[in-house]
Amino acid sequence: MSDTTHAPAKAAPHRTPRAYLWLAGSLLLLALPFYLDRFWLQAGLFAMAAAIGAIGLNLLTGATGQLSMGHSFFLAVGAYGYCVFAGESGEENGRQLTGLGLPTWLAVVLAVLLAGAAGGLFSPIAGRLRGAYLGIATLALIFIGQHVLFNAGDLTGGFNGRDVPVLSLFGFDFDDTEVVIAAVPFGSSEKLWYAGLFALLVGGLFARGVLRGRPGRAMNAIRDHRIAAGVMGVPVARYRAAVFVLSSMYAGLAGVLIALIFQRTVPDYFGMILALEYLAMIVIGGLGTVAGAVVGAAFVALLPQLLTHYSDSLPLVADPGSGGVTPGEASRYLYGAAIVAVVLFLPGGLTRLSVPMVRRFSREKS
Amino acid sequence: MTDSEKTPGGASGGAAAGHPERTVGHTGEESHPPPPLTVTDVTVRFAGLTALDSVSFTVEPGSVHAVIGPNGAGKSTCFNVLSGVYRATSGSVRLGRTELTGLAPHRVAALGIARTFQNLALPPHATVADSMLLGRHRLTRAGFLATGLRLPSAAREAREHRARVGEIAEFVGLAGDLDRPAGALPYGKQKLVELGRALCMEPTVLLLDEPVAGMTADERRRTAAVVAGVREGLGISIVLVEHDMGVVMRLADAVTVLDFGRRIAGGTPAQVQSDPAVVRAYLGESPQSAETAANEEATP
Amino acid sequence: MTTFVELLLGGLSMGSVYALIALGFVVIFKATEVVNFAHASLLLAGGYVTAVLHDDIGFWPALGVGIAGAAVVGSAVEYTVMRRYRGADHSVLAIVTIGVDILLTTELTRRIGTDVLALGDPWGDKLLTVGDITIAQTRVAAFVAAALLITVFLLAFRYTTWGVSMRAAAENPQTAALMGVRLGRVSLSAWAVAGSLAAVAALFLTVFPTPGLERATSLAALKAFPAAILGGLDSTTGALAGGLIVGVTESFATGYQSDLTFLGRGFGDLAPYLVMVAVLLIRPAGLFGTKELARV
Amino acid sequence: MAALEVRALSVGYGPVRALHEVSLDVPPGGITAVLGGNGAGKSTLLRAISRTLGFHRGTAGGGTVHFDGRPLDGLGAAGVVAAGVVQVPEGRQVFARMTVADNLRAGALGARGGRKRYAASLAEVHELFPVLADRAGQRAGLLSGGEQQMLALARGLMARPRLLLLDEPSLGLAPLVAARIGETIRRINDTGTSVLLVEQNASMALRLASRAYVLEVGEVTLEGDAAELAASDEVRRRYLGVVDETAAEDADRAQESAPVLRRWTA
Amino acid sequence: TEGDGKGEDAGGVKTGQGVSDKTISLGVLTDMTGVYASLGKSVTQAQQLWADQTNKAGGICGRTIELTVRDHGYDPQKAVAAYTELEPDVLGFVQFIGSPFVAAVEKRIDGQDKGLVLPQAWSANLLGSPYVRVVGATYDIETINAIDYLLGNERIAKGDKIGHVYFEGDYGENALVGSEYAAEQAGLTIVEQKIKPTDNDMSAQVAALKKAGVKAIVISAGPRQAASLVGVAAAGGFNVPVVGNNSAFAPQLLATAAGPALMKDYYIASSTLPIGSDEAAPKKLATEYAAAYPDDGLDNGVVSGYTAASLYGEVLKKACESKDLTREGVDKALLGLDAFSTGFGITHDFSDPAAPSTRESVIMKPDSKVPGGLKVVQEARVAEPAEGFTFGG
Ligand SMILES: Nc1ncnc2c1ncn2[C@@H]1O[C@H](COP(=O)(O)OP(=O)(O)OP(=O)(O)O)[C@@H](O)[C@H]1O
Ligand SMILES: Nc1ncnc2c1ncn2[C@@H]1O[C@H](COP(=O)(O)OP(=O)(O)OP(=O)(O)O)[C@@H](O)[C@H]1O
Ligand SMILES: [Mg+2]
Ligand SMILES: [Mg+2]
Repeated sequence: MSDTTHAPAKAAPHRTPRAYLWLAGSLLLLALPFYLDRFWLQAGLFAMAAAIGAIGLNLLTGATGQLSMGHSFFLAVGAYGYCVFAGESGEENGRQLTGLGLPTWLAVVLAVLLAGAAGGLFSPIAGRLRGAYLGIATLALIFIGQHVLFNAGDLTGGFNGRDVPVLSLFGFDFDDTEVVIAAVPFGSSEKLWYAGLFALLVGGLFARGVLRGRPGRAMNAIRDHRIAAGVMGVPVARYRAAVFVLSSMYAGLAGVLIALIFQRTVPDYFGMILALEYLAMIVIGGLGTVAGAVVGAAFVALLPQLLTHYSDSLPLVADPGSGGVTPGEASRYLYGAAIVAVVLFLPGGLTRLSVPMVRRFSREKS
Repeated sequence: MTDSEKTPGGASGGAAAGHPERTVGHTGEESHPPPPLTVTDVTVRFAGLTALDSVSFTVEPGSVHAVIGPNGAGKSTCFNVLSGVYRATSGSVRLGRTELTGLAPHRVAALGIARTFQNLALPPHATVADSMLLGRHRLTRAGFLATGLRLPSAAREAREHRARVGEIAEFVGLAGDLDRPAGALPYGKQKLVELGRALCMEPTVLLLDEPVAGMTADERRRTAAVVAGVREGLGISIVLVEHDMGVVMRLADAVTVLDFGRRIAGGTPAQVQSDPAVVRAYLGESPQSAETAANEEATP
Repeated sequence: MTTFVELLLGGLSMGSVYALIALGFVVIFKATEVVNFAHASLLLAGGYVTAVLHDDIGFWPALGVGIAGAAVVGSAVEYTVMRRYRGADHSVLAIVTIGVDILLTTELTRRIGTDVLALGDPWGDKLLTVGDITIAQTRVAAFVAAALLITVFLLAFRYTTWGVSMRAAAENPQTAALMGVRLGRVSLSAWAVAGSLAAVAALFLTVFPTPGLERATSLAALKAFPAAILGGLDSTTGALAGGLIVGVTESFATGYQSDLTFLGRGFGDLAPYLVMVAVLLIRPAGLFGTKELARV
Repeated sequence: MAALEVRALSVGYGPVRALHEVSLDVPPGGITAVLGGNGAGKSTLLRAISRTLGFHRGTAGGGTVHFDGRPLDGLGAAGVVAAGVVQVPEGRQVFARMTVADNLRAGALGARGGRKRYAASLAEVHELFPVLADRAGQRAGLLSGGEQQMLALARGLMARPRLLLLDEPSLGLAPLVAARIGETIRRINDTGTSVLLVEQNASMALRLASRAYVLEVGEVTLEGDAAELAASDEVRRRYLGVVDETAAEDADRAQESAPVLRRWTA
Repeated sequence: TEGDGKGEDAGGVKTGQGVSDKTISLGVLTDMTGVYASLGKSVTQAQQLWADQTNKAGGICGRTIELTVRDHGYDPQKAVAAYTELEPDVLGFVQFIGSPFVAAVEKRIDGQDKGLVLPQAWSANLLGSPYVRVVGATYDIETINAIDYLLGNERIAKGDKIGHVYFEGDYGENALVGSEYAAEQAGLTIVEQKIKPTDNDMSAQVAALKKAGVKAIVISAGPRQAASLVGVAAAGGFNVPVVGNNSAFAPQLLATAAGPALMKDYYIASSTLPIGSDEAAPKKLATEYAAAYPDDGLDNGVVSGYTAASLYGEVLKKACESKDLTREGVDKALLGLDAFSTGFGITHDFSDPAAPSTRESVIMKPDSKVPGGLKVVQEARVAEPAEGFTFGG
């Protein structure tokens, strides 16, 4: 977060080339649905959802230093919250399900708020704990979450989850009924793509603003030296709680998006592995920055997909059954190796690739 | 109370800060002086030992009040109580009429009490500018929404306060280092960053814990000048903990001496320095002490 | 009543296995302040070596080799990977161990394949019966082993400089180095020890009443997380206490499941975590862990 | 031949150049003082000798360091300690979460000799700093600043080094104690330990040392016999804080020109 | 090229996704690196074997069968992604492990995709869709049959308590539905013990059931849990019969400490003959599989995998006869299939999507001597409570 310190004027010089990159990037992203097939769009959507969640986690863990291994719990709250708020009560394969049948846009908002509230409820506990202790304590959330998901059947649909009501904004449905745009049939993935992109953009910019502004500095201060932060006038407890709420809200939003992609909530999904993957994202991308979260999310969410997709053509894999390394295993190896390697060769995360030159810039300036 | 007898204006120690009348002018009309800081019968106990034992003293508005004493006498503990890091076992601290005892650190800070730390408390990777901007926290308002939505108000605020940080950095002599991570600075400079960060809080009372430790003689002189300049320019009260008697002599209007948590002496620097108890407990029989030693060197 | 006692004993004995795993976490945490997610795979490694060897060279030698093997794997991980990250943030290191775990687990599960491997232990399914209370001999063995090992470590930490070097290295590597601590060796030894502890734990995790070693065995390592935490991540005694508490909690939560239905069924896995959170609320650094300082 | 020989040592922290072609000697059984302002490179020098630059992302850009004719360049930090060179780092750096007693044990890790030797050293440092004996069970992080400094020093002594590198040992110590530190340094020096002393309390440093060097922005600007240096104007003004007339004037001028901070209004 | 060759081929056979002039490609969504790896491996290899055999025999409808395998390692995201990836290029799926994931994509299958999917799971929740078809009796019915077996052999009687140890999730909970139904029919009481796939030590459960004084135990969990349960019970002198669903056994267990106990008083209910049976079909499969995969053991995964595959083959043949290899054609063909048997002891009827393809179960008993470790103790039959039972009804 070194470049946070330059007055806008100072930052100006190395903004222009970036601006072009941004422009090109966004155009590409907007165009993709016209070229990619559903598989890739879905992969991209998962990545976007992951990115939103990871931004939240990075606010909490990267910037404020509250290690959380329970992020997937808040994703679950978001996902199921949406289903309950938007879904109708009624019979769903042999189960009586409760739903409020609210308009979906409202359900999204409420789901996000609900996740935030969940975070707020946990923050008093979090407030007492530090480091690894907090981390493992948050693990408890996941187990609680799983337990509830499986046992509160009439809300969650139990083990086989429940259908996710189709999102509809201003009468436009994000479902699979095909709309043909520029000779390209738009299914749910294509439509959701833009929704996801929008959510990510807004979420990203917001978090970036927070991190680079006054709250961000306070958060970092809390991470680096709690007592000093207090003495400098930062209400530590309040901030820690606030950040917990905010990050949970991001998780909630990510959860909603994931639910919409899945079209059905799957309890097994919101487990410990997922939580650890989120942690991996922010570490791989870079702790404490939005860019870090996004890059890391893309890496962690897309790599396995790529690997499985091309698993047949991976080096030295044998076809299933013939005893050798199966494609699945091969992709696991590469995934594990990638995590180790990235962190090894890019301490500080993938985003550090660009930062040094930015730094040098600012040096010359001052 | 001996220390309350003398007004900061006429402070003999104030001479070092230069022209008395100007000092008066400052603490006088130009601005209402900060309220006095009164410490009464403060006791702090930790498992097994009493770090402060019913200590009382008053920091007169706009004066420099030195607290000295042997290692482990309770000076930093005293600061920790003043800044709300420790809660006094008994006794009270008041700023004017407001009671400080039991307030959380950030509430104390909100009242305009700033401090530096004896063992540096700077995030090593954050830049100097960031650390100093943190000092502005209590003076700024932009919250999550404002910064997240990039409201113009937040931007304006940021701009103004960066400017002020620049001024303060200039003043303490860190203008060149604003963009460097604090951890990369030499020890002495880090001390200055702490001072700057505290000044960024625009305090009414400034608590300095060993501000010149780890500096060469003329760096000490410069820092002392900075502190004097602060008092002169802002007319705020300063509580100073320092083992360098030279600096204490030069800056302090009044001195309180602690030993084993008890207040064993108080008064003007001159009175204190000649106080046998102080000499026994702290300065040592030999006439020299850190700084005066130098003069003695000069005249063999 | 007998059910109560049986559940209690069962819990204690299972708990002592958790304690062994937790101790593995503790040792590495003491030395590096890293939460080691690769511990599960070390466990698998130790068990695997023992399992494949016991037919040819007999159980005890096989166990010996297994312990050594796991130690070697552990050291290898430290030497080839962890060492490169010295000074990195702890959460970063934790993630690295996740990567390592994925690698090791994949390799081992590939070797184990779909088999369920017996470790050829001498106890089989024999029971120890006192009055009308019965308990598997393997579990008695587990309890004894855990007690022994943990005592050994307590002594080691008290009477050798190993413990001091570890804590120094963990708290402030640079200054530790200035004191002559060989950081490399310290963390290497920690990983080696953790490995061998994992191997022992693996043995008791896979003998009766559990069918044997197979790919999912390593999942049991998760149970040791709450154990290590509620005992105090940097405390040997804590590992023991934590392990036992988790074991007993789990055992009771399962055994009295039908009386606890209002909590929903399958409560057994959750209970330890709830206990952990409760303990942490009262003692934020676990029962025996070192509290963090509040002094400036 | 000198106990410690530093030749043409250059060090940089990434782009920042901290030391340039620095050479200095510590005579066997002698005390050498190094003076210098903030950022002069004193700590860097000691880090280079104790091979702990790596921890600060610093790199030795050339030059050699020999101790008793043995090159230290190849060794790791622990190796240097094993060779008998021990540094007391700047800024205390006690192991905050460990007890005072354990800190002292940690200090003895690098020491040769068994329990007896250990007990002896312990007795010595306790006698030197009684507070450490009283607080043996307290966690170091809770000690007062000065007490921590004493602990840091004591911890260094526990190693019974043959060459002791001190980085501002009197930092934050009460005058009385500071003076005692002086005597202590002389005492251990008498028992045959050579000392390289970085100290801002120049008067004390020069009184103790036989040789002295002045570092400025990474280069040795003055060197020679401690007494001579103590007499030189430059040193007197900048490090001994002696204010003779001219100095006094420009000091005052400094006062005048010293920027005055105006009150903040907003 | 291959894939959406919508239209007709020379022989006037209508084709759609996944069918080209040369090939018919089928998807395999399996788990060979996750919790169901052992099942996934056997099933997949068996189906690979079937494909090879079929192609050697000239393929189907003049086309060779192509299996595209995706290993999702029991990760929901990967599973759904894999389905999305393969769906456009395949005719249907001969295997889809992990019924939560099947459930996750069911909307799409029923909605627009309409490809025939044969999940390797027997949960009644999967019934009802014309495209997702369970091959064999569902867990609930299987459990009813199992309990009926105990009743039939007077191992338990009216008024007894029986324990049911079951997995959290569709498998266990669907089985529980069955046992509760059976209990209510026969005047038994069920003592529930819910467990998770990570629990490997059944001591506590056994202790609890012992305390409750159950006369028999039903286990709807994995092989490990079954072995532990049986082992602990036997060792503790708690001698009650234990019956399990088809997924609650793996031959590897017979080599473990629990082996003897398993062979003593443990029974498995399943909708196929064991691979070790000396009927013609199982024998043939056993030898051929052993030949193809010498270093992999035989288990029931092989049988069910092979059965599913041959069913698909059968359906393709019928679809070919009626000159329609599109997904619709295939689905229609299946609905017309009311008496399908591959010589594994059970005839399946696929005419009613809402009903399981059979209500019969074979009861088997572990035996280390036979390949696959299971021998039949009761031929396929329907317990009469199972006749009337309908899920969710
Ligand atoms: N949190 C604490 N727990 C236990 N003892 C403490 C704590 N804080 C301070 N002490 C003890 O109280 C005494 C006073 O400490 P303090 O830091 O105030 O001394 P000081 O006057 O600042 O000394 P120095 O000049 O060395 O900084 C010391 O002996 C210290 O060990
Ligand atoms: N970790 C670091 N990264 C980058 N630059 C550094 C680092 N440490 C020191 N420096 C730079 O190296 C130079 C020498 O620093 P050093 O700490 O050696 O000075 P010093 O003489 O010890 O000062 P002091 O007396 O204040 O301790 C300074 O310019 C400092 O900014
Ligand atoms: Mg102090
Ligand atoms: Mg220094």
